[in-house]
Amino acid sequence: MVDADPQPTEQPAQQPLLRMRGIVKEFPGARALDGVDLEVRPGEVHCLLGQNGAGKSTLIKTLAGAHQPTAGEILIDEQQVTIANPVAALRLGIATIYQELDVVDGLTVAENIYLGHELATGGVTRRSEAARNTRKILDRLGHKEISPHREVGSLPAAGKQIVQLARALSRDARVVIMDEPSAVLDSEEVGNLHRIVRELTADGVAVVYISHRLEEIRQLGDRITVLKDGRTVAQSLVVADTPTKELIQLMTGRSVEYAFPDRPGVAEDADPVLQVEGLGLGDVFADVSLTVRAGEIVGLAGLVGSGRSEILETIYGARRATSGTVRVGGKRLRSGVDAAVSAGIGLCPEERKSQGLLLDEPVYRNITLSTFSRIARGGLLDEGAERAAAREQVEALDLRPAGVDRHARTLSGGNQQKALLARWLVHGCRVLLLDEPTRGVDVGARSEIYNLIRRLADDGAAVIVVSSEIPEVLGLADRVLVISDGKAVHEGPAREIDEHAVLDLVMEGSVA
Amino acid sequence: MSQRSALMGPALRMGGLVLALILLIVVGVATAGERFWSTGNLITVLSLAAVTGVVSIGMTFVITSGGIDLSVGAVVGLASVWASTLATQYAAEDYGWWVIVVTALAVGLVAGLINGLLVAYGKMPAFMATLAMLAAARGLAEIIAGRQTQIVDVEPFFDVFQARPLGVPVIVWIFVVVAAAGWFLLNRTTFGRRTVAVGGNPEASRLAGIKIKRHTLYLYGLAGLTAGIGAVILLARTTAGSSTHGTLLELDVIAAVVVGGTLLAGGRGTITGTVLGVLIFSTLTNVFVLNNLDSSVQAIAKGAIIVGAVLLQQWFASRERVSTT
Amino acid sequence: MSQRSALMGPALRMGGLVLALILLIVVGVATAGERFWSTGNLITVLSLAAVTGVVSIGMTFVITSGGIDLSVGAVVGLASVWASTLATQYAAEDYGWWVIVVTALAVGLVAGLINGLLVAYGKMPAFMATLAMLAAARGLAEIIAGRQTQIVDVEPFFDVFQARPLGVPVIVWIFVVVAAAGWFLLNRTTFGRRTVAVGGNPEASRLAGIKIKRHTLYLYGLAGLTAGIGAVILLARTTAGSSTHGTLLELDVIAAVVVGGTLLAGGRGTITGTVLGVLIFSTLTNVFVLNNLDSSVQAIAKGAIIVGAVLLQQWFASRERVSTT
Amino acid sequence: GCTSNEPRESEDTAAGPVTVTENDEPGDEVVIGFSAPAADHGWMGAITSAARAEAEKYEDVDLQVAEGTNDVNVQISQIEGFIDQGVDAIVLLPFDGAALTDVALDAMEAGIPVINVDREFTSPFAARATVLGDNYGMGVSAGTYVCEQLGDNPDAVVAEIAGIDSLPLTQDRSQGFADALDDCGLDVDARVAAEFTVESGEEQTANLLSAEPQIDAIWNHDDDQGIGVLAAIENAGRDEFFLVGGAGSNNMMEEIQDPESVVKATVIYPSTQAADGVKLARLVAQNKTVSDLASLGVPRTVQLFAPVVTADNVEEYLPIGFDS
Ligand SMILES: Nc1ncnc2c1ncn2[C@@H]1O[C@H](COP(=O)(O)OP(=O)(O)OP(=O)(O)O)[C@@H](O)[C@H]1O
Ligand SMILES: Nc1ncnc2c1ncn2[C@@H]1O[C@H](COP(=O)(O)OP(=O)(O)OP(=O)(O)O)[C@@H](O)[C@H]1O
Ligand SMILES: O[C@@H]1[C@@H](O)[C@H](O)OC[C@H]1O
Ligand SMILES: [Mg+2]
Ligand SMILES: [Mg+2]
Repeated sequence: MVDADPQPTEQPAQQPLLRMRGIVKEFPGARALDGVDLEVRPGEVHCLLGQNGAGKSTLIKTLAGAHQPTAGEILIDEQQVTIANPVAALRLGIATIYQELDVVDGLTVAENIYLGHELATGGVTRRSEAARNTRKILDRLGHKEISPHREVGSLPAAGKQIVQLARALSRDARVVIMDEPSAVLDSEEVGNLHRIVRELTADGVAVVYISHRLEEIRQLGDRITVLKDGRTVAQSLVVADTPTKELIQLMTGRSVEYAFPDRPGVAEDADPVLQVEGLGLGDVFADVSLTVRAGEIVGLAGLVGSGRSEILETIYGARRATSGTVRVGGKRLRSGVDAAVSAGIGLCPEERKSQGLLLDEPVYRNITLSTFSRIARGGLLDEGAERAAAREQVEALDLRPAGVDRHARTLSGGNQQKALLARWLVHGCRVLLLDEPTRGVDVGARSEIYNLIRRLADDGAAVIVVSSEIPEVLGLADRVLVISDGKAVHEGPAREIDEHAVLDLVMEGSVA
Repeated sequence: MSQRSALMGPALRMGGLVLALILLIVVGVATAGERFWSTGNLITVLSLAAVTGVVSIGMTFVITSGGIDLSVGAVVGLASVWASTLATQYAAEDYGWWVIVVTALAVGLVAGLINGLLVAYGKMPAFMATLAMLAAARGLAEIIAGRQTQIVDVEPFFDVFQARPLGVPVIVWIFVVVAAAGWFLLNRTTFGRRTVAVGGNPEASRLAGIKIKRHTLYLYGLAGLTAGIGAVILLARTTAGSSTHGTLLELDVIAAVVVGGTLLAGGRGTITGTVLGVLIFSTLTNVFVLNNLDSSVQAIAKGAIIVGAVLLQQWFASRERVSTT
Repeated sequence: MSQRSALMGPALRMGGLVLALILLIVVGVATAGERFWSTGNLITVLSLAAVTGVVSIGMTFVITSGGIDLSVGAVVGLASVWASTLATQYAAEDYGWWVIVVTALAVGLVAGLINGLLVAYGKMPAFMATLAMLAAARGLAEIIAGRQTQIVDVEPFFDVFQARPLGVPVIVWIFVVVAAAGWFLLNRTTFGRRTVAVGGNPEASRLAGIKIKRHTLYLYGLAGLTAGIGAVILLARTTAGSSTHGTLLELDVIAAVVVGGTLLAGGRGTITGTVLGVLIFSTLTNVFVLNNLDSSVQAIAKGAIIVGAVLLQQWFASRERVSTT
Repeated sequence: GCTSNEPRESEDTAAGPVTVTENDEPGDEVVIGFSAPAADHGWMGAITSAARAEAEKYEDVDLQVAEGTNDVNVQISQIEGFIDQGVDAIVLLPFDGAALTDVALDAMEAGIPVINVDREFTSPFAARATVLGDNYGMGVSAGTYVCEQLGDNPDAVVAEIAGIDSLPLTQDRSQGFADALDDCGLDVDARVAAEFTVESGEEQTANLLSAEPQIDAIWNHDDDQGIGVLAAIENAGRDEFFLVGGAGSNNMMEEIQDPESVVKATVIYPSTQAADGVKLARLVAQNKTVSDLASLGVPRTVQLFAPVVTADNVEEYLPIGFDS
């Protein structure tokens, strides 16, 4: 069907709200978009699908006025328009929620929402009116509890996402673009988000929705446009008529089994590599105890903001524990990241860009960031050996493009994630802590990463995985800890629990 | 809770400053008694704070936006010289004292706008652009002044600026008005909120539709303008324009702003803090002079105060963070 | 291709600097002929560059790591004073000239380490911590010197530091050696790599197991150490220690480093660029002196050069980005 | 009436007609290198202009003026440049005498006579001749004047507004002042140091006046900063004391002429000393002799007189005043 006739003809009468034709975007160094077509109707949820680096974000930034297309045309109500800057886009009724959390920490919730279109009289802000409106919008979003006067910097990631959503709503847009809005949300929040999207479409607003979670697209989307290597490979497929397998085929050019690797099981007598006892961090979390044996993957499930990242960071010594101990191979760890690293712990942090990568350094230096001293001789760098070690991992992980002298900035999200994993592969880890290892990673890369994690465990590493996608935790881990509100409310084999049970536990925990 | 902490936060942060100022005042009273705690002396302290104070208000905006302006001292010098050339003074005799004021403000504004152009449109790091302006403005001021101190002879100018309504010198009033206006501008207007936004997250601000280049241009213009006002105050106080006016003023100003709690990295600014910072340093100088203490010791004390205030602030900030979680 | 671009990039970036230097040399030859292009004058230019040059090497590390050190000039003054007190000189007479050298280096190092402590462990913004040190070091230097210039009378010291092996003054050799060592340290050692990493992304570096606090401490220590070396050179050149030595040196140093292409925001540093930056400014001064030009005009030219160099660099950088495709 | 210490050899630069002698006949062309600190205040500006003006008078003098600088490192390189260039003589007003001694020695060793002006070198071999203001003497003159006015009142409050405190010359002046006051049983009750700038003069004085509610006499080291000092006095509305200036600027002399003004005197610190230096340099380079002296050759040291200007003799000194 796709190959035969990409133009769906079911509703020929309806005039598209937005049409992009032959969009080309060249960056110095890359042709990000190479002739993309997109057509969006009022009141629909139009999903954009594509692997990491396919050009989704670039396309919507073009639409939002953040980038200027090199060629191609944009039509609104069949009228050609130029979108010279973000203001122009907003004026045309296009509001965008960007992939990065684009909020200003030092401003309040209300100020963030009205940033750029402040309610003001002669430049003087009308603060109470802004607060009132903000309260209304937050109420609509189901987040009454967030005060309009709260500084956004004090909100957790999910809260910031809500603020971004509220900002888009405040604009009275005709088209709302959402670039991976669900990436930082937990399942409950995602449900909430979907409800809002449906409300919007019911009002005739079109939503362009980008996500790597295919189930989500199934639930929410009306039609799908698939991008690959900067081109539209399929336009406006009707979701209901298109099987997932076909989508994956379109995106990746091959068929990928979206499956978790086998769990060989951990030998009863396997050494406990990581032992955490009574670990606590102020009032963030308390009394966390867990043991990870060689070859075992332990998953931490829970809502966003439940303290999972903090648990990993505290184990890693990046935060100073207020109670408890961490042992690796029986030896107690003194605090500090360097102690953890030399004891053989590695952490792939949640925020790749701000916490993981040196964006303007070559890939190989990113990969050897925790090992270059070891590779060096007497303080003298051995860049040849570093390149060789990096190249080995780049090939093993199929990191693309493969050149190790490229700057990390020029890699797509999924490939950046692989580079981070490669860092610890070169280092060799007894304990690997992975925080959201597949966030924003496309399906193809995702199963590669799953396999990689399993392989590491099979080679004797003790692994802890944090993920907000419960199926991922359940599918990948041997054992699961459910975290709620800074406490472990359940621990048990992953096979013996399902998504609903986890959610129930989480809810109970947070009520208690 | 979040409501309360939003209000408590700044108050707590100010705590350290108020404490420091009170401490200094106590030391002043203890060591110099009435010589310190007299109306006359307090007015002296405020008068001496006026130039630094006014320029610090402009600097607060620039730093809040994530920038820096090293040229303010040199621009004060240049503006003072330009506003006191013979030509300007003749014009002031003919048309009125305001000619001097307008000249100083215009020179400051233009210098500031050039900084802004270089930073916003030339994409130069602010440190470098304003360092270049520092050198160039001093050079130009020397050339214009011919290395002479230019004595101002326009009586009506002094009638206005040396007056003392309600017993308080006009220049102190100017400081008060500029500070109040700065507070309002930063906290109650779109301009101010956008300044914080640009400093906190420039990319997000751009995507929200803020014309950050233009805004940056205005910010440096504003800083230049306050330098112009500073020049007027200096003219009024010293009765003369000189290319050496404002020497090293930039360091005092930046110290006051940052000690006051504005983040050097941008994204958070406080006018109240800046005013407190300015008062702390001018009280310090005063207490030292009252006690006939050496300026070398004073330099050391100044260093210690900077360290102490910043560390204290961080301590307050960390307590605050704990209390909100 | 990417290999080549990795090599071409810096070369292109240097292009602007080399061009600027050649331009200045052409102007020098055109306006002053042999008086400019003589061995004697070239050595004068290099000798003049030695202090700024040596200190700039340390500063390159600090700026590459995302920091700044405003105190280097004051520390040069303090170290020169301390290394030339009577007590030090007596000890030098007794034990050898190296006592002076060790004292200067030790004072520089300790001042730098204090900066480092404040920045790394006190979490103070580098700008503020080193501004405080600037004030304190000057004050302390004045107190130690008792406001007198301290004449050095230790002949063996001068025998060593005023010698001219191969016709080139020892202080120029020191500059050459420090620059070479700095280049090696930055580009070929783990210390250098850490510096770039910390400047590029401190949080990522920390999470990768780099001890960023300790490293920061070392970096400011290094900057202080180069200030100590600068003090030795100044002692050799002036035969006297003074609390006014190094006044405003920090601005020249920072200008040279950044004009040289080291990113003020951190993450990229170039010793070659720094050396070129230093040479550009000292050649500029020399050309002006040879032509009896006004220092005011020179200040303006300096401002223009800063602006021109930074803009040119940006132009080269943007071309480079295009050429890598 | 008032005296400073007795000048050993004095050249009458204070006033009086310019004497034209056969020395002024053109001789061999001489290139003279001139270097001085940055002309960042009137006195120093006057120094350079007077030197230039003096050189203009002689068709046989080519004066190479290096840019003024307060950076000893740069000033050293200027002298190195002069040596390299092979000038016939150097007139050097060093930012810091001690720091420039060594390079001056180099010049002398290279056969280039150096005339040292104002701030003295630390080695007698570093200069062929030295033209000195008298900093200690300046303090003594000011102190003596204050004593004369207040001598009968041992409780009198005397304040001092010094110049840049880290310069040796400031220390000398303060020492002279203190010593002279000591002779009549007075002392300095309050002292602040400004920076030879108007702004710092105003700031320091404002604080000083606040600190001392009742003052009898103030000595201000420098008439350039004096503009700020006077402004502060005006701003504070104080006039219970008299002020003695330093250096001898035109506008202080005008103040002295005004009976309403608190300024009663100023101590001359001749801004013509570099001009004298140029004159001597020419003579040395041309192998001539100072014509009013019997001895052959230019004298080693010329120390200028630091007289006190008061309403009584101000007319006489106005012609040598300089503009701030
Ligand atoms: N600023 C830029 N400069 C250079 N190239 C860029 C830039 N932005 C994007 N690109 C190029 O555009 C391509 C597409 O990137 P884009 O962000 O649109 O991918 P995406 O589909 O959003 O991927 P993801 O699913 O990982 O978010 C990248 O592979 C890159 O080569
Ligand atoms: N300066 C650049 N040069 C080349 N490509 C770039 C540059 N900046 C960004 N890109 C490209 O932009 C694309 C998007 O980058 P971005 O950081 O948004 O990652 P992403 O792929 O969207 O990540 P994720 O989906 O994991 O959030 C990447 O594919 C990257 O290749
Ligand atoms: O400021 C002047 C100083 O530089 C000079 O040396 O002596 C006279 C002073 O007034
Ligand atoms: Mg994307
Ligand atoms: Mg998390």
